[in-house]
Amino acid sequence: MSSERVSLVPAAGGRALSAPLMGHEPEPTLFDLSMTGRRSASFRTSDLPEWGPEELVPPELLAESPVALPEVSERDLVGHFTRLSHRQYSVDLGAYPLGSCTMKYNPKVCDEAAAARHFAAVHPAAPPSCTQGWLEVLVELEEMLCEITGMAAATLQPAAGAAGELTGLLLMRRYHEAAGEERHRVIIPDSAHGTNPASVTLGGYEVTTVGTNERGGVDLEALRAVLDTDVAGIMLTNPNTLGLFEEEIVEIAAAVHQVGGLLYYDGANLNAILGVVRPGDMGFDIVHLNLHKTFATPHGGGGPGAGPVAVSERLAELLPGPRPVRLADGTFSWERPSRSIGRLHSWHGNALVLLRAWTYLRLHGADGLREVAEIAVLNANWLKERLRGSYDIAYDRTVMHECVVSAKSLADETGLRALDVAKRLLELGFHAPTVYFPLIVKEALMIEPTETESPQTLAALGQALELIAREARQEGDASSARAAPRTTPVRRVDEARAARHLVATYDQRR
Amino acid sequence: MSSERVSLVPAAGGRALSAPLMGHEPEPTLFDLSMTGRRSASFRTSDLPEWGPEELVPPELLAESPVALPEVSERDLVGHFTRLSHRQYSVDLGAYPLGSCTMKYNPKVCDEAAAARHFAAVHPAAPPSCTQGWLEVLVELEEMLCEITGMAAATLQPAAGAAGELTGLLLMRRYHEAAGEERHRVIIPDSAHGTNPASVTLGGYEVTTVGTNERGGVDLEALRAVLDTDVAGIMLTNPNTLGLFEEEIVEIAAAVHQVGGLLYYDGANLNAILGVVRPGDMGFDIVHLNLHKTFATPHGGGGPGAGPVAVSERLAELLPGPRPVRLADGTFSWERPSRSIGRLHSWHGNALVLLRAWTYLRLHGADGLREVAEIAVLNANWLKERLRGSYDIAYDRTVMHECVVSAKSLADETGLRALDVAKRLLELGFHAPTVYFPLIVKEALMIEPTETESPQTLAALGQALELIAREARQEGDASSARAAPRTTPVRRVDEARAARHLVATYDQRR
Amino acid sequence: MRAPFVPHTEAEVAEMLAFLGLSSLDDLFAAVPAAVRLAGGLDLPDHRSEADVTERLFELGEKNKPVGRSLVCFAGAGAYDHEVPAVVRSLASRSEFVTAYTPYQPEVSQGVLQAVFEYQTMVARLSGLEIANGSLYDGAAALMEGVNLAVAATGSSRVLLSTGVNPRWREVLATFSHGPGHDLVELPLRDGYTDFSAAGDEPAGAVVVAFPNYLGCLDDLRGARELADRTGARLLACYDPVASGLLRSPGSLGADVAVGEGQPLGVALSFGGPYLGLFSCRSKDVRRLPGRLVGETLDSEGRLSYVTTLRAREQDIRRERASSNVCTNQTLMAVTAAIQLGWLGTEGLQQVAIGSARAARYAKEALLRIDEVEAATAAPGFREFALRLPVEAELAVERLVEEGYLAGVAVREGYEGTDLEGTLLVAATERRTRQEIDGFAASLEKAIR
Amino acid sequence: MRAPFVPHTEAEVAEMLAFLGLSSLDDLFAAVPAAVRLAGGLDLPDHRSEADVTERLFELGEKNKPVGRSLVCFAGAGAYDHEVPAVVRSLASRSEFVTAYTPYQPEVSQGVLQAVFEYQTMVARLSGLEIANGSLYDGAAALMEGVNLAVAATGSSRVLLSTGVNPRWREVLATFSHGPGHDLVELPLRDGYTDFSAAGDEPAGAVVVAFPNYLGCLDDLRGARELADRTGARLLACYDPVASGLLRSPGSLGADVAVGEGQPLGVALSFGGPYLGLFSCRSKDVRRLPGRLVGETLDSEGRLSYVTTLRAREQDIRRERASSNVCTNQTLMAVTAAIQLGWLGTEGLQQVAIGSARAARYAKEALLRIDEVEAATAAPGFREFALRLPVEAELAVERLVEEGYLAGVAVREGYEGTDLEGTLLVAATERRTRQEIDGFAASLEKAIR
Ligand SMILES: Cc1ncc(COP(=O)(O)O)c(C=O)c1O
Ligand SMILES: Cc1ncc(COP(=O)(O)O)c(C=O)c1O
Repeated sequence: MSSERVSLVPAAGGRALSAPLMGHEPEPTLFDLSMTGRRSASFRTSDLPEWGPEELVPPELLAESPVALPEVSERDLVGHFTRLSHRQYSVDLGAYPLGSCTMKYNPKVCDEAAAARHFAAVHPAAPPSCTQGWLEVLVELEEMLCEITGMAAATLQPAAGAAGELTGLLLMRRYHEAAGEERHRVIIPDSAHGTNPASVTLGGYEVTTVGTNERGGVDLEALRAVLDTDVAGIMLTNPNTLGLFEEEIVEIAAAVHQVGGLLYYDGANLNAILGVVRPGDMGFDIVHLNLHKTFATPHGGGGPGAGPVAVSERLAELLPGPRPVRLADGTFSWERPSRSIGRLHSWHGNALVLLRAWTYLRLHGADGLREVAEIAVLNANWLKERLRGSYDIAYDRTVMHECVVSAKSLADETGLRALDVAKRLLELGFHAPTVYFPLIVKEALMIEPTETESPQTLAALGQALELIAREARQEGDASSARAAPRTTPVRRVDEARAARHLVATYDQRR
Repeated sequence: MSSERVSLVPAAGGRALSAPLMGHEPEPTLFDLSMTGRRSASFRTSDLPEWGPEELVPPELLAESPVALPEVSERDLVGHFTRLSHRQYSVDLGAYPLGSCTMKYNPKVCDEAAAARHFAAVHPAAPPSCTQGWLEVLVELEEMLCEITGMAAATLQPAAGAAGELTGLLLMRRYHEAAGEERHRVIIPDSAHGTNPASVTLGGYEVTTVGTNERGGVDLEALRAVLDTDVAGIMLTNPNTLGLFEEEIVEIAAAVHQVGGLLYYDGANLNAILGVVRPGDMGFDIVHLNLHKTFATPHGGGGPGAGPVAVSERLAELLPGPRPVRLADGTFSWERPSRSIGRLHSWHGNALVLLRAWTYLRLHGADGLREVAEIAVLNANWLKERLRGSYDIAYDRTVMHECVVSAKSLADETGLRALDVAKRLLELGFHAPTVYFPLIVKEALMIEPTETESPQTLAALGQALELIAREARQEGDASSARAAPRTTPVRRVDEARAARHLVATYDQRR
Repeated sequence: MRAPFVPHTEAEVAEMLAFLGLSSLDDLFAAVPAAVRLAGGLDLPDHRSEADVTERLFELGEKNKPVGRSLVCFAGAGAYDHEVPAVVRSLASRSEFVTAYTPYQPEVSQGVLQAVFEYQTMVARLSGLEIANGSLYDGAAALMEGVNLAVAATGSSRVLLSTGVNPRWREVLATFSHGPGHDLVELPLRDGYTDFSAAGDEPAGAVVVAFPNYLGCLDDLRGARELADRTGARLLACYDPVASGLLRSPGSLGADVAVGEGQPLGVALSFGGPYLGLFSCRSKDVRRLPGRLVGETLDSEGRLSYVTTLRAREQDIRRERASSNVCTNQTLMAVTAAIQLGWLGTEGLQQVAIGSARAARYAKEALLRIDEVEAATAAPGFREFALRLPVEAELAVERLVEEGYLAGVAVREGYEGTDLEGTLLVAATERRTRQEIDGFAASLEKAIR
Repeated sequence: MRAPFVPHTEAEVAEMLAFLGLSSLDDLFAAVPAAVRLAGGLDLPDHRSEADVTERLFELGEKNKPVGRSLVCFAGAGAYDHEVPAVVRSLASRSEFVTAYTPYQPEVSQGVLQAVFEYQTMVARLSGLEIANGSLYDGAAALMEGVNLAVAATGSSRVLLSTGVNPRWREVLATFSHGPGHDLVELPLRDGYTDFSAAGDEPAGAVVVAFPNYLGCLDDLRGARELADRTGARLLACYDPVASGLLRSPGSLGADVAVGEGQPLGVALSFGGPYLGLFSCRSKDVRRLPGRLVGETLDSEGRLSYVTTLRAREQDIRRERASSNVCTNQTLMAVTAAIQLGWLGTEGLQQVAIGSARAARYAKEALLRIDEVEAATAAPGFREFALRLPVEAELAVERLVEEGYLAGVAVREGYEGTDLEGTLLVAATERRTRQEIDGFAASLEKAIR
């Protein structure tokens, strides 16, 4: 095929060669498609005086030249972004077993809820008389989240899990300060997600890392050894990032509480235990939830999410504010907790994401949520067993919502690494699992099928993963996976080059 | 790549190998993805008595077994149709220069208009007190279409162009009958679209075909030769399917009118003359419009469209009814024309398509519509000139909104046929033009760029078409085009086999 | 430029004209005789911004009363308020489906082709016949094409038409029949059943009966089959695809051709369109099938593929001898129906059918408890029934709009002079709740007092 | 099953359990200590159908008053009613963008990666700086991250913060600063300009000024630059991306870091979120950049490709030494902004900026003609201004809601005890018409009488 020759053609908005349906050429940027003087935009007829720029602002502040933006027709705009969308994998195209990310199906009814004018066109500063419906949604969501976590009160402000973590650490700090204590350290297990240590630093604390025992849980002895009254608290994910439930959680909680520390629950993995066990009942004091994971609000290519933080009674008055509240007369308003740490969002949090989660929760109810956990765990365990023999099983226990397997033996035997497995899997029609995390498992493949994938999909995924290992081991065809992916719009990209020759804008090209 | 082996995997809803982003396997059918007992549907809580089937209808009429439908999860439903959508070319992905089809860009604002609850959730039998907004839209649309065509009144009922044609022929019949005349023949040029002769038959008339002269117009002498009082009328497309304006339209009209015949205007090509010349002013009596062409309502993969029919004063009282009308007090209602031929649609026509056209017309206005025609014609002429030398130009005149070129010399010289050119063009990132139509041009390539494609896209399209011809002629590489398309999800399909071994449902497989 | 979707800059237009050796855009239209050219332009307002037009649309929309919480829908008569979930709207509005045209290039149209193939399979199953086409305009158009097929297949243009068939469809058929000169013989209804006694034994092309019929009654398809056998006619059943979730299919009851309105399969009420004409027939008639048909085949590498087939029937090839004139059909609605049926599944369709029948029974019982309200037909029904009221049906409808109910549809057109004229046709779907029905009954009682 | 999106049939669950050698689903949770297990299930209602939940949502939605024809929006304060066309909603809601996650597998994520690359380019241009990241949560988060960068870059945690900065952002900054112990020094406003005299010459990490500021005034960025130079601080400008269509960019006025709220770039009002934190800086600070950054590279066949880059800054690699803790950001909003900016183009952005400034000027003049209404600041503004009213601002807002106007936002939080407290902040965008503004002025006049 003479694609070389054809790429001489000037960038043309109506040429679809970058759409995988048609071919494999790069998509021009919107800047390449731009033509001076072209336009899409139009505006309301305002009938206002047509004052010129100098009549509107002091001349010395006027831009010397206009900001150059792409000038394209609406047609070319649509062509460009539609083609880009065809260059993007997504849950709606197929399974996305990315461990720790809970890439479950995002119900379409939530999209409609979030698009409805009566929610989406409400100004965040409108007085409560204009926002009773919104406030009721937020209050109900908070109540449901508290029931699910076994907590007393919550803030819906944090915009994602990491923001929730920071909120939790600031609450921890304020709590200890109020008790007249200065504590400097927060404990995290070595299996923790990277946001945990990063948040600890932002919260003004130092990280103390504690190891993992042979069953994949927190090493209780090691934990006890580092616990003292300088410890502000511990951050745990339970089930942890190995997909394992902390069997000694009651003992851990007791030990931390004994030195006056608080337990922080990273709720990224809450999907596994919905309706089965609640962080509050396990002894946690602060919980953040990833609504974009457990409650199916879509990940948006990397966001937005929402990371509400729920706390036990003793921390409730410290929560950020203003908080939506239900008044005695059944109406709704805003209220600041009496000893609030302040505020964590420009407004009230990622409201439309919260609305999606409310919808999801109403659809599921108590019985549906419990089943979500059961099937998520069932799927992960089935897949783990299916992969036995093909991959190493990191910790051979019943897993929760995800399983971590390792390509270590495979790599030793055939040279095929976890990354190669991931890339080959793309060719076989699946998104790859998370690789090389958690850091404590060599050649980790962290697979989270979620409850919305069917047994047939699991079987296909299991077969694909097995095939990759078998190709390498029995058929000596590791090169096939090392060359993968070959069916995607681009092949393996050179990550090192991107960092070495940084080109992060069109204007930095050449 | 070992896709063979992998296709052993049972059909799995979460496997994306059929999405061109990932690979090139066929997509399983929804029936393959089905699993007995799976379900997506849920319904309102009605609190009604749970009467069983036998309590509701006579037992002998009860189905013996339920209709087997695919049983899939919402997630698999979404996966399946999203993947199918990635296997589908569309205007939104790139240029679609399909001659005679006017595949222009379909504005997104029209999608929102058609989705709005206040239009989409209105019952067609609701009384006028509930539908004043709808009636106003329909009346305004009719008025605008009459102004654009130079006609007196219109019906919005016909659901597509062909339905409009049939309506027009039935009007023609009723008109002559009312005059006490029985006429049996309708004249159409040999360049006419297939729906024209087919509609003539349905209308109970016989087709008389008239030839095309050397300038691509109706052969006036030949026309005169077949005109007599047995002729009910003539159906013309102007510009015709060669993309050429009938220069002798005034003479043609006079000749047909002289024998008492009516002139029917097939408005599929109206895009070329918006605001330039009106069918009514050219002497036409009946006009159908393809709103899905000229007025940018999207084609929907083959429909729905809308084919309103406008007529001159003398035919107005014959129009189908009921028609939306503006009353003296400014409100709106329905009214049947006094001598109406009857009805052509279950309700009022493809209402949401009509609403889209209303929106398009309001956005454009008189000045915008005229420009649409100008630029559509400019684009077609530019492209025609660009292709000179690579392809034969069927009739070397200024064309209107489309140009018909021919691969005849190319085929003679290199063996490369119009179909091969079409398939190769897919590889180069464009939808193919219409091929082998109009029938009177050998190896026809009928190219309609429309006004919404930019000069850059035209240049790229021109270059691609030229490249194909050059490859074959200069580089002797006709085989390349004959093997095309090679980059698409499937390669050339065996059309003959489909007809020979008819499998038109899943149940007819094997 | 002033046309909102024309990309060309003035400079580009000038350059293109120069390339063509023209000095103005007007020169492009030199072939248009000066005498007929439009002087002064169209008498329409000039272009407006999207925001302005949207504003106006909003204003017009507010002059409509959509069904929903503030206008609970008991109207049917061929257009039903069934559940349509967000997922159907979401998938059916994907722009690849919306902005494609007829799959003339199958290699880049497998998406629409496969969706239509799946649709055909589902419609074939719903109708109990072997073949279904890829859609027609609406129920009326499907009826018209069905009669055409029957006439062509039998050589007889005598059409025995039950007045239980939707009166607007009958009118479309009559309007059309004037062209080819079909001879329509209407068979009256008795107690909701077609009276076949008037039909006689003369040879006929088609017997047309609706099951359920316009009044909601389960008409006598077996009797119709006997008549068809007697007269050598094809039996055409106008059916309701939702009813197939509960009732025997038209095919299993003897129909040769089944036509129907597909709106209940996921299509919004839409003020009557775009809807979806369902068309199925037996294999023996496939070469007379109107409209597009998708079939399975292989590509040059042996991959399973889809393509439109038996194209030789169609107008672009066979021209005046085509089986139909249809070109643009309602593909997007067919895709929508396939998605909706996939969402419903076997059990979901049953639930819709049973839920509708329950709501209709409950509503009928509730309304018949009102003084002076009577049932207009005796035959058993499905999800719709006609009532005789002590006031004009149209007046009752108007009054109930004020109360928040769309009470139904007045029976008039097509039943002039019969005992059905002036009755109120009430429909209930699985979306109607006990509370809504009770409220409706209470309001109707007040309204007719 | 009862969970609406779980595909498993009972039979499949049984089979899977058998494969695992388990006898019940409960067995999967054997590792959970019995003592803490939830007995009796969650105290929540059971699952409901989509239709039921939608009904409830509709009911709740009707308790809100969205801005539009019946509530004309003059509120701003960080959230603006700018034109967003259908095409932006249509493209930004494509499910490939919506349901993807962070592009960890670049080979199948070129769509999001390229869109973010284009977004970064546009934000860099709007801010007049070289580098922009792929988004942060919102304006407040961007400010917080900007201060962190400045403190890390300079080694000084003293932050000189203009009270012209959005008071809610200041509060977020203060809340956060309590953790790492940044020392915030607030600089008061005089006549709408920041008074730098209180800042002193001590070394500082950051000078933070808003341009335009919360009161809509065009604050003195040059003065701020001088202060930053004097104190060795990074200059952080809180800017408004729409203003860049008319005004000089923060970069050209000397800012080292520009942070802003991206909502005006195509994001719906959304009751405050999800919005979009804009973040740009100079190349020298790129290794301290918070959040994701997309860069260009080549694939193994030399094809231009995109990938997230300088990943070594990020939490998943650098953990407690990361430049920020951010992981999930607001990518979809960044994609939305790229589409909106593509729709606007150079000229469109100018029209938005000028149109807004015109509406603001016209509105300000109209409102100031009302007796006892006074301007609260003297400095020139852009599209927003504060008014002193003879009644409580909150009361005026409530009364005007009844008249169909969202009159603005009361200034209170963050201005307690200043002469700005209790003023009404009024914003006007290019969407406001003369008729709306005249109506608003007339209603306000009545309301404060
Ligand atoms: C275990 C864990 N904790 C925390 C986070 C951070 O959440 P977010 O990405 O919403 O900031 C994640 C997200 O990947 C996670 O997997
Ligand atoms: C010239 C011409 N006439 C008539 C038609 C028929 O219109 P429709 O497809 O809407 O029935 C077409 C459509 O392709 C056409 O191109």
